[in-house]
Amino acid sequence: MSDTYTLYNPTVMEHFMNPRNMGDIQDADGVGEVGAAACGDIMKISLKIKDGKIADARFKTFGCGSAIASSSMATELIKGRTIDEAMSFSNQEVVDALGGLPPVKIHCSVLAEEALKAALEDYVKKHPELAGKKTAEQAVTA
Amino acid sequence: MSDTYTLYNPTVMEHFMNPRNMGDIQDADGVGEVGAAACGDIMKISLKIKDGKIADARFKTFGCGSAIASSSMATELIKGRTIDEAMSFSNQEVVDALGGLPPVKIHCSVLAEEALKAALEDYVKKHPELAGKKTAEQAVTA
Amino acid sequence: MRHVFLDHQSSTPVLSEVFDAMKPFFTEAFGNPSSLHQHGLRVRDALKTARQQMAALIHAESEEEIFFTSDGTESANLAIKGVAYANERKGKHLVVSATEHPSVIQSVEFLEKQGWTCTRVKVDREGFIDLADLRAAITPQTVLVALHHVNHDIGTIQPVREAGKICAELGVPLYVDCDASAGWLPIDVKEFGAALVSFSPHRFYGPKGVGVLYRNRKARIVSILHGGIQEGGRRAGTENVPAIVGGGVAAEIALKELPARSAHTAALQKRLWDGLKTQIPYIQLNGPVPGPGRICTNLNLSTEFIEGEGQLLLCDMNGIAVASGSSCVSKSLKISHVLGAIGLDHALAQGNIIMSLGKDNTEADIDYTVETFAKIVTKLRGMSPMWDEFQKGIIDSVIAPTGRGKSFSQHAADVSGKAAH
Amino acid sequence: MRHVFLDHQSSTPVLSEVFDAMKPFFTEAFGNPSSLHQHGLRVRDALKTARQQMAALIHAESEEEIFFTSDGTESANLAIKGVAYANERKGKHLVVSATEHPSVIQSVEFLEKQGWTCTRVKVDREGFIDLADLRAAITPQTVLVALHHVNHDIGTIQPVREAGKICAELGVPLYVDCDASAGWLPIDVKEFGAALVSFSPHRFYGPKGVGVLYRNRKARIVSILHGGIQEGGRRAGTENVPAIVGGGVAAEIALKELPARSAHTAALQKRLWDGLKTQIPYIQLNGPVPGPGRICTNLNLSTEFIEGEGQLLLCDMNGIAVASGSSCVSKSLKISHVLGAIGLDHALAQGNIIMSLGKDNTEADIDYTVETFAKIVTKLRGMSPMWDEFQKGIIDSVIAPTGRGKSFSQHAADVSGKAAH
Ligand SMILES: Cc1ncc(COP(=O)(O)O)c(C=O)c1O
Ligand SMILES: Cc1ncc(COP(=O)(O)O)c(C=O)c1O
Repeated sequence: MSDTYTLYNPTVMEHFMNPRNMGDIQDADGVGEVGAAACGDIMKISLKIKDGKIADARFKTFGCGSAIASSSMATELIKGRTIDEAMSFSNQEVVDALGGLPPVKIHCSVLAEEALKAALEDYVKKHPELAGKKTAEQAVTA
Repeated sequence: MSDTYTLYNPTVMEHFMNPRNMGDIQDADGVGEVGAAACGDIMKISLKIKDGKIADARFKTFGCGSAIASSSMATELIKGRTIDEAMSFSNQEVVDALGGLPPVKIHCSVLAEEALKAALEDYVKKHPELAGKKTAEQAVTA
Repeated sequence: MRHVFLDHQSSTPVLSEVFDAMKPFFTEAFGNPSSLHQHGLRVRDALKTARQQMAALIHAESEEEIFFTSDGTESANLAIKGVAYANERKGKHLVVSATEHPSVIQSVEFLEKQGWTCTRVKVDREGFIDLADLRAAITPQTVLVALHHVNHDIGTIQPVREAGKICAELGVPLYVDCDASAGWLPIDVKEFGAALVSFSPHRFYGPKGVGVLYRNRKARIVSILHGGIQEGGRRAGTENVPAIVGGGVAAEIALKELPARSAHTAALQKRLWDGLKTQIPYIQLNGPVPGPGRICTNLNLSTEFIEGEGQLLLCDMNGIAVASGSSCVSKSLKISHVLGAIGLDHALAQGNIIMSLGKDNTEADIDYTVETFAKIVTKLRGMSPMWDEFQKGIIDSVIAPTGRGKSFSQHAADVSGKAAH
Repeated sequence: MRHVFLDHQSSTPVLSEVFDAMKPFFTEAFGNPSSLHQHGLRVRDALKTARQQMAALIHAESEEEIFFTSDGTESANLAIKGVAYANERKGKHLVVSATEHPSVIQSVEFLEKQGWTCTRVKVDREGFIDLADLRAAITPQTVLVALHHVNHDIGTIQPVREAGKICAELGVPLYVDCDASAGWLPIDVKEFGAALVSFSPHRFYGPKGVGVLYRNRKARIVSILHGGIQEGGRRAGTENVPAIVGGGVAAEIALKELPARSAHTAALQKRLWDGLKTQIPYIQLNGPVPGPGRICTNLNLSTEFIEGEGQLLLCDMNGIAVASGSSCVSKSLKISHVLGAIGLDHALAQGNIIMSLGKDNTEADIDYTVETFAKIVTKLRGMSPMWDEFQKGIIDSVIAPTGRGKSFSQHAADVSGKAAH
């Protein structure tokens, strides 16, 4: 057995073995913690927001390899985006960037999306002025 | 594969490969032909009787290896016996002398017994004086 | 003594390429495919390759349509019972041919005890079904039609493509048992219009211990061996990895060598039958004549006035391995149900021998077999009271009747007191 | 990197003696045991020897009580369904323990759909059944009691001898699934009072592709895979000869080496658990403590605040092969039903890892595993929001509760909106 066989593709394995952005942000502007009832995974994302953009994103995850890789990838992808851009972030981006996940593990990427949105909501809650702006904007685009 | 594997034991195989007493007796004193409805085998035994004893016995058999071996062995065993001795011949003798038969093939030895008895009956039928004697004897032993 | 193996339908030796492919999976790569570590993942890859090789042999679209079982029998059981149970609400009627393999027939009989009904389509004297009968047998309650590609006893090639069209038209899935044909005749699941196809690599130089079931995605099936979620939940139990890997390689080689193997065996089949019928009087071929109606590997012979087991044993003692459908040869003392279904006279069924050819048989093998078999027949006829009575004009031949006397079968019934079964 | 295989419960490599014994049966002795010529008869002899070797391993009286199937799953299906169908007229009730293998549980569920009823005897927190419960579960309609010898997840050794006495007293046959114990613990069918016993050689250095079912002559059973009359009519299909032969040799060697293998693994089991519990805080052993109540090969561990798959993957990347009963690891996203049955807190079930020892593991393997596993736990806890919250006093430990906060499970339910299953 010279080759290495892995459950996930090399990108997923790399993000699982060497996760990016692992940790907490001490003075986070928004924190979201969500859980997947399906399998018991828990994911926490903290955000630092500067000038309406995500300046930093960190995660902590209790979950399987693809949950850890998904949080690593999600936090990577989201950095530098505006809040509005981040609000329309979809788990599919994580799946694509990871080069695919096993069907039974797609929910891990959904969890990452949910954790991110929870963190954004937390930020928005602390900044009611944005909520108004958002609603106004939505009214325009609708 | 250096050894030879056989369906039957060496004695059965030997009697199948080199059957004793195969053929017909031209001026037979008794001939019996019987069939086994179970498998379609047919066995024919012809006897030469001299001084109340079986002087010669021959068989012809349409049937499997154990049927041929059973007829070979039965004709061997029966030679030299008196008619009365022959009348109480049992298939078990054939089975024992052959060193055993597979359970599903025991009926072949029964067929040999039946063929022999049919030949004896044929002889007795041609010699009514013996039938009387026999019945009288049976009455004594009974 | 020459050794001639003429029982390729019973099993075949594993090719050296196949054995070499299997070898690492016993010791080095011994993992369980359900395991999530190296050892499991490595064998998972190997199973996928084998699935692709199996799919290729029968021109299936995707390896995901291939399920592994333990043998041809289990595949047949799964096809029949798995479809029956899955479609219970739709209907409880099945259609099979009268000459299916016991694994199909007995599966159906089991279901009949549980409330299903089954129509058995009869066959003609060569073993072919009539397509009109097949069509007529299908009812709105029919959930499956089972028809073998090639008969294991008499080599008849069934009109599966036409059967497939009828099934498609009537909306009933068709299961084609290809155990006796895979590796020897081309198989194309789409051309067959088959929803399910089964086969078994040990019949074409692969190992025992693995069976294959192809299932088209549209066909509903449930598992019959319950437990873990192996094989997409359709077959529980730890996979027999080495056999699956070896079977895959055997399938790949069979696909490549199929034209050569077919041509080779077809030529020998002709030489063998020509030789036998020239050398031996009162011998008959059961099933279709060699050609498009019969598989290139099989000869089913009836030699009159002698019985099959003796022929088989004397062949064996002379180095020739053959099979028989005669009753004396079976543990049940019944003749093969196939010989019964084609209405073969009991006397001829009794004298039955099946010779099946393989890629390694040679012309010299065939010539030795013809010569030896002729001697065996002479020897056994010399022992046979029936041959004697035929010579004396007491009974007649079934194969070449002269009208001069009663038949063997009639005579046999007379001496045994009742008709044989 | 060191390679340590600690998943012997999933499968084991084939011994070289076993492989050597199998080898001729692929190529040279490739016959079908149903054939009546040399090729068939030779392998028949080999099957008989294998049957004797299997019988010896479990102290069965005669090799005629041994049936070959394709694997442990099929043996369990045959034991359950074969007995149920055979005794349908007597009654349609079964008794099993709650922690049987899925092959038993799912077979029972299949029968339940067909009108049978089943009582599942619960187990305590270590996985033991209560004999009084077992007795109470048996009714006059009960036709079979199924109780595994050793649990495949948590290593619990069930009181099968005592269960056998109760079954004998009440006149109900007992089936003991010995898949997780055969080759590692002594098995005596008479001592067990077992009417049926199953096991699978690939668990003790034999090949995959063969399962064994012992059946006492008095127990009525019918076949579940229908077709030919192989295995005395109780299992149709061409026998997997090489695997059967290899399995027999594996059984013979296992019987001889059993005391040494047990002693060796028991010592390593102790060393491993001692090492882990010393090095790692908040780790717990599920199932009985090592000793007479637990098989010598298995450790089922729950490491708090981290999940199982990550542990498994990091072990694998460090050369250590382990298994897990955690939900993330299973395709169904459900935790092992065994962990559910012993009432394991969901958080602990999530962090589940199973290590199973074999004869070739060494003390150095164990020391490397302890050291590596401790690092892995540290790494994963560093990533875990739960570990963080435990450090901060927000949630409490289940393994060593301090009463200072809500549990992990409560917290998980809060953040996910509902309780995990
Ligand atoms: C107790 C028990 N029974 C049955 C089985 C099924 O065995 P197999 O997967 O070999 O069919 C297993 C396998 O893990 C088992 O542990
Ligand atoms: C047409 C057909 N189907 C099914 C089977 C069963 O195959 P196996 O004995 O390998 O299980 C056979 C075997 O002879 C067969 O010829």
